[in-house]
Amino acid sequence: MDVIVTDIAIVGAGGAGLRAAIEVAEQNPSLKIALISKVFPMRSHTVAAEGGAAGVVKPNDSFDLHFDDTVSGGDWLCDQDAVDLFVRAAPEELTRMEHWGCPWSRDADGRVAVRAFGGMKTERTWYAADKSGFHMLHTLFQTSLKYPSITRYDEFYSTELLVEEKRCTGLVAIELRSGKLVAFRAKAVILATGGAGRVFPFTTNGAIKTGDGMAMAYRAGVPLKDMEFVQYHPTGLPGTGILITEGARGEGGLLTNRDGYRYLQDYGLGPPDPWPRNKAMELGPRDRLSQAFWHEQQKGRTVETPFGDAVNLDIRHLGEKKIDERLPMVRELAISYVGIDPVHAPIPVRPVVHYTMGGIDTDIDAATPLPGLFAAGECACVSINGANRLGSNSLAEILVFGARAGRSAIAFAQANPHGSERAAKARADEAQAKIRALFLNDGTESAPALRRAMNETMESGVGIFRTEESLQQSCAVLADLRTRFAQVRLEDRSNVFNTDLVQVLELGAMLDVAQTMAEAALTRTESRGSHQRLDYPKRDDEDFLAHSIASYSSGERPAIGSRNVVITRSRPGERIYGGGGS
Amino acid sequence: MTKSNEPFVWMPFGAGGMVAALVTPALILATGVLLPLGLLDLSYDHIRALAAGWIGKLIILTLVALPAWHAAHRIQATAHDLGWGGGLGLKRVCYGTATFVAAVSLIALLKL
Amino acid sequence: MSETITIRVLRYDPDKDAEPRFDDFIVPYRDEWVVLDALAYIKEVLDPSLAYRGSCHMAVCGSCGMMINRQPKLACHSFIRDYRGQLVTVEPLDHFPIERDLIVDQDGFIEKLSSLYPYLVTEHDKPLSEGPNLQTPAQLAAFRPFTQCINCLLCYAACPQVAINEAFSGPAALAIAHRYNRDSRDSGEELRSEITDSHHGVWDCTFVGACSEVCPKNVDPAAAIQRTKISASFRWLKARLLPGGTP
Amino acid sequence: MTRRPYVRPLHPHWWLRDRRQFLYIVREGTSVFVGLYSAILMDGLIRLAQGREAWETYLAALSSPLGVTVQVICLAFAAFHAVTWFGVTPKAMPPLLVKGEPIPARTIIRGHFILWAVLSLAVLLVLGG
Ligand SMILES: Cc1cc2nc3c(=O)[nH]c(=O)nc-3n(C[C@H](O)[C@H](O)[C@H](O)COP(=O)(O)OP(=O)(O)OC[C@H]3O[C@@H](n4cnc5c(N)ncnc54)[C@H](O)[C@@H]3O)c2cc1C
Ligand code: SF4
Ligand code: F3S
Ligand code: FES
Repeated sequence: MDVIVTDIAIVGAGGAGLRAAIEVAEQNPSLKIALISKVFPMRSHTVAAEGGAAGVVKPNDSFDLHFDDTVSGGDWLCDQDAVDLFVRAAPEELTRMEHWGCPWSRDADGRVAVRAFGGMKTERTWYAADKSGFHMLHTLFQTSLKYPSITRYDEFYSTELLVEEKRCTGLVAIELRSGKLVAFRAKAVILATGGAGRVFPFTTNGAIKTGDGMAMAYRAGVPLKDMEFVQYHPTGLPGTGILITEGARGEGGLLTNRDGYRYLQDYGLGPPDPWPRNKAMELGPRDRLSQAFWHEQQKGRTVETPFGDAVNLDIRHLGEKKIDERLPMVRELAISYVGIDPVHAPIPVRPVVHYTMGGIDTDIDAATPLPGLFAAGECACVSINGANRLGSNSLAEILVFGARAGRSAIAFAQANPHGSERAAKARADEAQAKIRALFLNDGTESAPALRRAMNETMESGVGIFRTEESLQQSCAVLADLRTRFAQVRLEDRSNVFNTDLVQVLELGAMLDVAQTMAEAALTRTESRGSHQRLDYPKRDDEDFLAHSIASYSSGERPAIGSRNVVITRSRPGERIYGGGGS
Repeated sequence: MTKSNEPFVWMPFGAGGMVAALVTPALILATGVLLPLGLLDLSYDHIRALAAGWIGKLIILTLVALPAWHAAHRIQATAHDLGWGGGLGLKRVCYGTATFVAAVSLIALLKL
Repeated sequence: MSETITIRVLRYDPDKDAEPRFDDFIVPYRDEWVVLDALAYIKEVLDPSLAYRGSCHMAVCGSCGMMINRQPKLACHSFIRDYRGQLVTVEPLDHFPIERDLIVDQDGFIEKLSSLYPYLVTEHDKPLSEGPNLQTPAQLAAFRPFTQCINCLLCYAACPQVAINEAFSGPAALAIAHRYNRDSRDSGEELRSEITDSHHGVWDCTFVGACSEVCPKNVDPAAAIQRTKISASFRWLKARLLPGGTP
Repeated sequence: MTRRPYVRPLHPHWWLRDRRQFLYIVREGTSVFVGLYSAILMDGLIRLAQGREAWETYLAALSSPLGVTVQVICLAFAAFHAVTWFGVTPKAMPPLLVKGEPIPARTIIRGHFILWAVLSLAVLLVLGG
């Protein structure tokens, strides 16, 4: 086994991981950084984000307004100190991206353009056509090449953290091209491994979003927070789950049912102005829009497509020129994957799993309860997203908290020595033994079958609407799957690029993560944001104005505790959208 | 990394390609098709007159030498592509021939 | 899932195989399936040892470049319906060392890209307090096409010069260098010219043009390289003809 | 370790396996004939310098069956060269902006074809006297 000694190890080279790495390199060039990622950095799923990143710039906008939108959008489950800090830092971070060359779209006078986004009161979403995440990721990746202190370990799959005397001292990863296990000894570790949408069958998330970092932290004793909150995006392409950006609605796209009726007005989101009105109708928040779809489906008013029920997203009235200029990718995707040219016909869309609000429990400095371990990005829960993330907040979040994680890690690494080499080796040997066991034991359970069963039970029991019964059932299935996973069979026994091994390990991570989602959802007997219980349709601030905290108990169901939400100035109120909101 | 002197050969190559594209086909049409068909009369006096002045000489030299250089550049590059030697030797032969064509043409023109 | 298609995949496992071989798989498919879906089906149902890369399924992460019927393509953007009735041959990208099955070694590209200063080079660090730079839509349009590269490396597989001249920087890396050179905020062209103007920079390119034809994002690296050749020629002339220019 | 990357050598007939690559080699191959024709022209200049008689023999050679055959082949390749050359001109020059919008590639290519026609006509007129 190889041992690599570094000062700061960062797992994940998406937006959050790269931002953290650059922050460390800029603030303290003498610190050695190991940037570890299971895919090349520019393959990270930040690449898929289309719409944009939120940050206050316009003179008629303010931090307070961004704060209010975020907190009410999150149904008051956000920690308000974190949101405060976030909205203030976001414009700076986005400006920094500009200075690094990010090709933000521009107004005629050369200033950065901003667009409207769901749940946002005014235009504050910076965008680079409809490839915002792509441009941010490539800008960050290319900028990171400037710093000699960053050493990249591309295509290293991290399996577990090294913990010594209640402190994180590194991690273990498999070098995929050789199959070798490598121990990284670090003074501080940052997890930036992204979300876990893949626990669901129908998702906008790429194949790599399997919640590995969440599971690594969880198994190391760090709790996962608010895992029951899973965001459905209202406009995914049926069949593939490919996302049609919210930008399409920001530009004026309309949602209609089978009768051509703008049904959102029936769900408290009206009035149906012909033009886009912020926070109303199509620009309402994602949870409300996805829930409205479900109701329409129950009423039989959705459109049937070969790939299941859908509603129509109509952008025809924007005209070909504007569509090509502002939404070229939307057009390209619709033509390729559903055979529809949105210049001439509406695009069929349906809600699709998109984002995990919950994640590794961190404070506003990105520190987890485990000293030496930090987390940022979608894998973390700071929590600024509460019960429902507003679109375009997370691209800003990965920058703001990626940078903060970097700074916190510097401080920790400067104050603490390395852990002991012996302990690291011993832990790494254990990790090695676990993997070797997979190679040597002939398991009986098929990984794809377990994964399908997990996907099915998550969709049927932990979907847009949940009940005691559906959740009970899913929890039972997941517990069973986890037991069966102990007998999983590794089919491929080769060393080089053993992607079967990776998938098995990812499945293990997903099962842990799925279990925390279902169990936390079962415990939360109220409806809030993206978590909707048919049996408890009302928000219950008395008992549940609190984060759920899922802690690992080996082999068993997670223990679900709770922690109060940090409230500084916004008392829970009603979430008002549509005409009532303005 | 040192900068390459390739522009020295590349610029005339590009110019030659342009000349070969814009003018050479018409020239071949004239000498290879219209002349044999008797549709064009390239009399000694007429052609000499064209090559009499400095400007005429210059234009003719351009029409001969640049395409030759263009050809030389492409031939050595393609030989390299196809794995046929393509070393310095071949480069010398190709550019040498093109230089020779240019020099002989120049001398001939000056003798007129 | 009524129709089936035969997919012939190049296999190579360095633990077992002396050299690559082909395996045939019969795959039932649906109309919206792309080759990447077929590979996922093979891995899940027929042969779990198949190794390939792929993530986003939306032609943006650049992971899934491979040769499909001898053409460099994104597997997530090649619809099986377009190959109806044919044998589909899937191989790893040409001109790269094969690590295993459809996975190639891309380190060479990353090194070439890294050498080209692929980031904004400015004379001074602009303080954040000054806010974002101004850049008009026209200035943005001047380099925007070259920002679209997803590093899928289809262009490297299409370009014979990449195979013939190992050290050639190659189309995508040069297109990205050009992207920064054309950015109104950048002043790093001189720096980059050390590499772009060297022999294995733009001059290994013989303008085959295949790179631009196969590019799934219309980046047009061929144009980027030709334009760099022109700038390089001007720099060369300037260095020789102008007083103070260093030859 | 067990990592053992396999390098597939470039196929010896790589340019025959792919239409695109084949057309590339043909395009480059045109230069042989462009070069050959330059040599023919050089020969003409030598003859011209040698005097009227030498020039007459040269013209006769051009009009001989062999001369015509060679030149017709040259013409075909030169025309192919011209077409492929014009086809890539938009890529080979910096984008020209008119009122902030780049001139479309099609227009640039068309412009070259028009210039080609004009120059060809001019050449024929000048030679025809
Ligand atoms: C289709 C789509 C569109 C979106 N659009 C928007 C938008 O418009 N605006 C917005 O604000 N947000 C948007 N989002 C959300 C946003 O893009 C993500 O939340 C954000 O990019 C996450 O970034 P990240 O850095 O946390 O993770 P990622 O970019 O997912 O990166 C995770 C990194 O971790 C690495 N990794 C994971 N596991 C391991 C392991 N075991 N070992 C080693 N490395 C590992 C991966 O290789 C990768 O480098 C969108 C999301 C999707 C899916
Ligand atoms: S230039 Fe095009 S083909 Fe080449 S890597 Fe970039 S996107 Fe892919
Ligand atoms: S295919 Fe290759 S030779 Fe040049 S124009 Fe493109 S890089
Ligand atoms: S899977 Fe991302 S580009 Fe094909």
